[in-house]
Amino acid sequence: MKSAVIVFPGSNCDRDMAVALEKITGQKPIMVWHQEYDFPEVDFIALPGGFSYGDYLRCGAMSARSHVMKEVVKRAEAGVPTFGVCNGFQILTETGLLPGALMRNANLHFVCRDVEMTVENTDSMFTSGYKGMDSITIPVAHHDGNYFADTETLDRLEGEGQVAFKYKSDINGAQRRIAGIMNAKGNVLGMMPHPERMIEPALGGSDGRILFESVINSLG
Amino acid sequence: MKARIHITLKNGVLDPQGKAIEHALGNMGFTGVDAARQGKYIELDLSHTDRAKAEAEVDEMCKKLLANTVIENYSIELE
Amino acid sequence: MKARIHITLKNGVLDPQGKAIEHALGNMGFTGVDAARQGKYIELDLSHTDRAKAEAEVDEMCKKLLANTVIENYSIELE
Amino acid sequence: MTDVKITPELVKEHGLTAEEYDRILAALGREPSITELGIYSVMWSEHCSYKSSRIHLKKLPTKADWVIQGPGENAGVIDIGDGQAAIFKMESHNHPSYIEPYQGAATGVGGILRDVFTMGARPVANMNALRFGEPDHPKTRHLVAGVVEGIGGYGNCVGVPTVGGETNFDPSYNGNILVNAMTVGLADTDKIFYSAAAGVGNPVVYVGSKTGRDGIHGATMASAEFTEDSEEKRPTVQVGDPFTEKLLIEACLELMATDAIVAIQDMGAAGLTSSSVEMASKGGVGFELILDNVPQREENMTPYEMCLSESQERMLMVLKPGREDMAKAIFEKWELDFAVIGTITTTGKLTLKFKGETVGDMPIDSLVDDAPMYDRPWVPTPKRKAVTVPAPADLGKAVMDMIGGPHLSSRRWIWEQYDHMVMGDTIQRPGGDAAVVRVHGTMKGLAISTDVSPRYCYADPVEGGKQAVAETWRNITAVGAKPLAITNCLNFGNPERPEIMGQFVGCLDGMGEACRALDYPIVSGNVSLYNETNGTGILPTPAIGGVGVMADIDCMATVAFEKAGETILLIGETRDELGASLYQKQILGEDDGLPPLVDLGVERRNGDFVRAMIENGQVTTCHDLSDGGLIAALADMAIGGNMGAEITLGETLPLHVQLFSETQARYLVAAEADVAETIRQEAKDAGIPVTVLGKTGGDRLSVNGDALSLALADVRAAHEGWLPNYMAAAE
Ligand SMILES: Nc1ncnc2c1ncn2[C@@H]1O[C@H](COP(=O)(O)OP(=O)(O)O)[C@@H](O)[C@H]1O
Ligand SMILES: [Mg+2]
Repeated sequence: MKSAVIVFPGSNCDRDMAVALEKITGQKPIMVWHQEYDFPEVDFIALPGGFSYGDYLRCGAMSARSHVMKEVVKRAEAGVPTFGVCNGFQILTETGLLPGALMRNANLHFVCRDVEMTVENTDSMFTSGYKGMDSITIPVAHHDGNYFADTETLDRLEGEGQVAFKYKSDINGAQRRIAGIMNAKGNVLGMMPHPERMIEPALGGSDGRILFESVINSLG
Repeated sequence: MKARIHITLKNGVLDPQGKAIEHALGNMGFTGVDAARQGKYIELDLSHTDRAKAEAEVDEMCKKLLANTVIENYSIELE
Repeated sequence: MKARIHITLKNGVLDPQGKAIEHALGNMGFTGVDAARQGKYIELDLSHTDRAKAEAEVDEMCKKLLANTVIENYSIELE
Repeated sequence: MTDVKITPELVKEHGLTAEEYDRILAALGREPSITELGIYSVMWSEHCSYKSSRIHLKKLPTKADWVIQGPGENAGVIDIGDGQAAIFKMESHNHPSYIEPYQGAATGVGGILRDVFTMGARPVANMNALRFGEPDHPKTRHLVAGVVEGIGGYGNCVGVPTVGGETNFDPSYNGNILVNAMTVGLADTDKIFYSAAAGVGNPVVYVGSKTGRDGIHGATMASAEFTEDSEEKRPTVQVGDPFTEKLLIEACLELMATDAIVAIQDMGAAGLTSSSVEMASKGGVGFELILDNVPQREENMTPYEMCLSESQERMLMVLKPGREDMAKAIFEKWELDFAVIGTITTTGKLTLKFKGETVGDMPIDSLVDDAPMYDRPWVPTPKRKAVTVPAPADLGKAVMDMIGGPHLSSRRWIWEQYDHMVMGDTIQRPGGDAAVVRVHGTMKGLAISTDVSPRYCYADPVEGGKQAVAETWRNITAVGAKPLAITNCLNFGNPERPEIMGQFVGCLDGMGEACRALDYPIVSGNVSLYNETNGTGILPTPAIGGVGVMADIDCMATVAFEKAGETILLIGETRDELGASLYQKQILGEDDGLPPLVDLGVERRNGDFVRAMIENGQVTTCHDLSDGGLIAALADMAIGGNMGAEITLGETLPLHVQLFSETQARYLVAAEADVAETIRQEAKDAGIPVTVLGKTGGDRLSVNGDALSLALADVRAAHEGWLPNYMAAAE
């Protein structure tokens, strides 16, 4: 699987994402600096976590307006699997590829810890490997993971199977405990937890690995 | 020219910062606060001379970057 | 009664957010912005009826909680 | 050269004594300009010149075969094998954090990160050693909240995991909190960068953020004793910009991968002044700076302000000639300022030009070597007498109060606000004895721990100094790593008081002794004096940050019990050592008697034994004993593994002594019965005291049947609950 990791000023999980992709796909991803928006074709685009532009103004706001994101949006709309983690999720909502917004955690504190989640839809290209698993554990590390959307949108997301993951307990105030959502086509996933941090027992578990493996399998 | 921009959360969007302020003020013994909301305040120094043009451009800045219109309202004053 | 509070960084205090906004607007092709500053805007709904008392109390809230007077200034409007 | 008249008042305002001013006159052969006066004042401040401590610091052991760079550079460097080096240092940001906890702590993290990446290292771990006033003090909660948020705010954004630290509460810190931050970085041993300038005519380059009027006189403030009204004066505090720091790290590392840099130094306390003076002094050259070229954030800045500004996120470099354009392109890519602001000269002077005029011209030697050095009078701390410490009225309650109290309760509320996993190499997360960070791309691990027991240092500075070093050594050992070297942050009161100076000298003596005995040299450090309000000093607090290495992260121990039915062993002898213990202070409200004796030979013998067991895979559950003694360690292990334990203690010592004694050089391990038996035999053969205490399992912690029996759920709730409940309570 050929993949690309988009790097913005202030991204800081770009290396983690690249390491995970290389370990799991056996292929080094290309690292795309935000100003080099004319990047080769790939099978998978990852928007990593971190604090692009320092999270100033709003998390992900400035990255979402960058040239490279125009290109990413184009490709995502054309069907390229696109995956945003944490800050990447925030960027995806800011560009409008995914609905809703991520607000300051309800208790106003940054939270870094393992969280248990349920996989709400195991039929997607990102989640098929989780079939049969009641709950999975993946760490979060964010200040603004409190998912918000209006009721209509939330109902639609749930009704159409676009909710990928839910926290088992409330950790940040997110509406309906939503941890990750997909677009209608199912080729764009944004989530707050960091699967790239849970890819081997030495890091505390391997539940995150399954997500990447699902994508590889779906691409055949 | 100066633009003063207020960005506030839309009605119905939960405001964790505002809630925390309400709570903290209550704890500190300030009893008269029924509700608190927190928003952003942005000042821009503009080199524009044409007021109408400035207004249109600042409006675009708000739409395109400064506010997230999914959850926020904004208002602009020029000075 | 409503209080509208503006909290801004003191003169000379580094404003990384403002700087980043300036930069981003420039990158997006908005050329006329010489400087940007970001502050906070807080609205309080008060149950006070006495204006002077409200003003004094909000001032205290700013000093004790809402503003960080080491680096921030604040201003209060009552409505 | 200047139109500001230098008056005695002005000299005094700059924190210089009349005698020190005379030395300036002698060095210059004329009156200084105001800019020069400012520069001398910061260079000769306690903070920059170490004038009270230098004479004693010289005595510390700083060498070993694996030490590549000891004290004197931005950070210490040790060889960790395979052509790799660990680079680390600890630094204080005490006063700024008291005045503005968020920004003070944040900029403290920023500063220590720069010290480490300046040397060519990629920062891989942050630690923080925090001391706050008593929980009931009206300011404490606000300070804890702000400091923790500030450390997280900066470290999380920069993307370096904050993997551990320590947190104490004591009334002596009511008006003087301590915020000590440590950074560990990794580099290749052949790509380490130093600060000695060289090459006459080479360009001096400024990179990073622009200079504003931030924290002017911050360095002298950090050396002045606090009085009640310094809170009122509200000196300008610096605001950190972690986003810019992140860009600066990436840009510097990118440039370091080329061969353009001759020397590099961050601009820390006293900013442009101290960085250029130090670079010139180390290289034995002069600097000529054109201040007009300094990137400025504010209008009409004077030379004085530019030289003394402590704006954050800035670096100074000397480049090889002709590399300016290439370097500039890198910094522009990262959207950072880049300016050539001067050249290296043969004059041996720091020459400052502004608007075509010379506004400063000072011999570098006079700024560094002529700085005053004081052998301040000191008196040794009087020896205490041994005391007998009585049993508690209610043993169960005492244990619960301790484990669920301010001193021993879980710090989860703190570390969950820190991203402790970013970079994908955190193998042992906060909550154990030492944090373990994998050396990226290898199976090696760096183990890191910060420790000091100020109670002991106060009771007996020499024993306390030894103990602080030994405790980091023990914590690193307890995860299975070999301790290699330490950094330190020496926080004390007013050195002009002989009792305080006596604490300082005593602690250093003890530290030195422990370093020598454990082959554990000091490679970097920092001194923070005048931590005093209205004449009351803090407890002497020489915080030690230790670093060790393990060859294989698969052979690592954690504190959590893993399996029911395992045998629990105590390695090391327990003596009646309740003097200056946490039990005595917290439960009995007294602080008296001798602190535990530190026998460094025993420490080393027991530690080497324990480490070998972990390295050879016999043991994966281990915890050292420290504050609170045996029962505190046992509770940690049970809570960590969510599994109870049942132990039996003999009758040689009273039960409360066995439970709470803080005798050093002890470890608890758990292993399957047959392995435990082997270990017991091996320990006996080696002459190491070893006791079989009991077994893991069940949902209670019980000691000698009903003598002490606590439901693990209650213990856990108390342990996990104290800090969040405290922080959530109304102001
Ligand atoms: N300020 C802090 N930041 C991060 N971790 C902390 C902090 N304070 C304490 N910890 C963590 O809590 C655990 C217990 O700390 P401590 O009681 O000092 O351990 P020990 O007694 O083994 O030295 C350690 O893992 C330590 O890293
Ligand atoms: Mg320990």
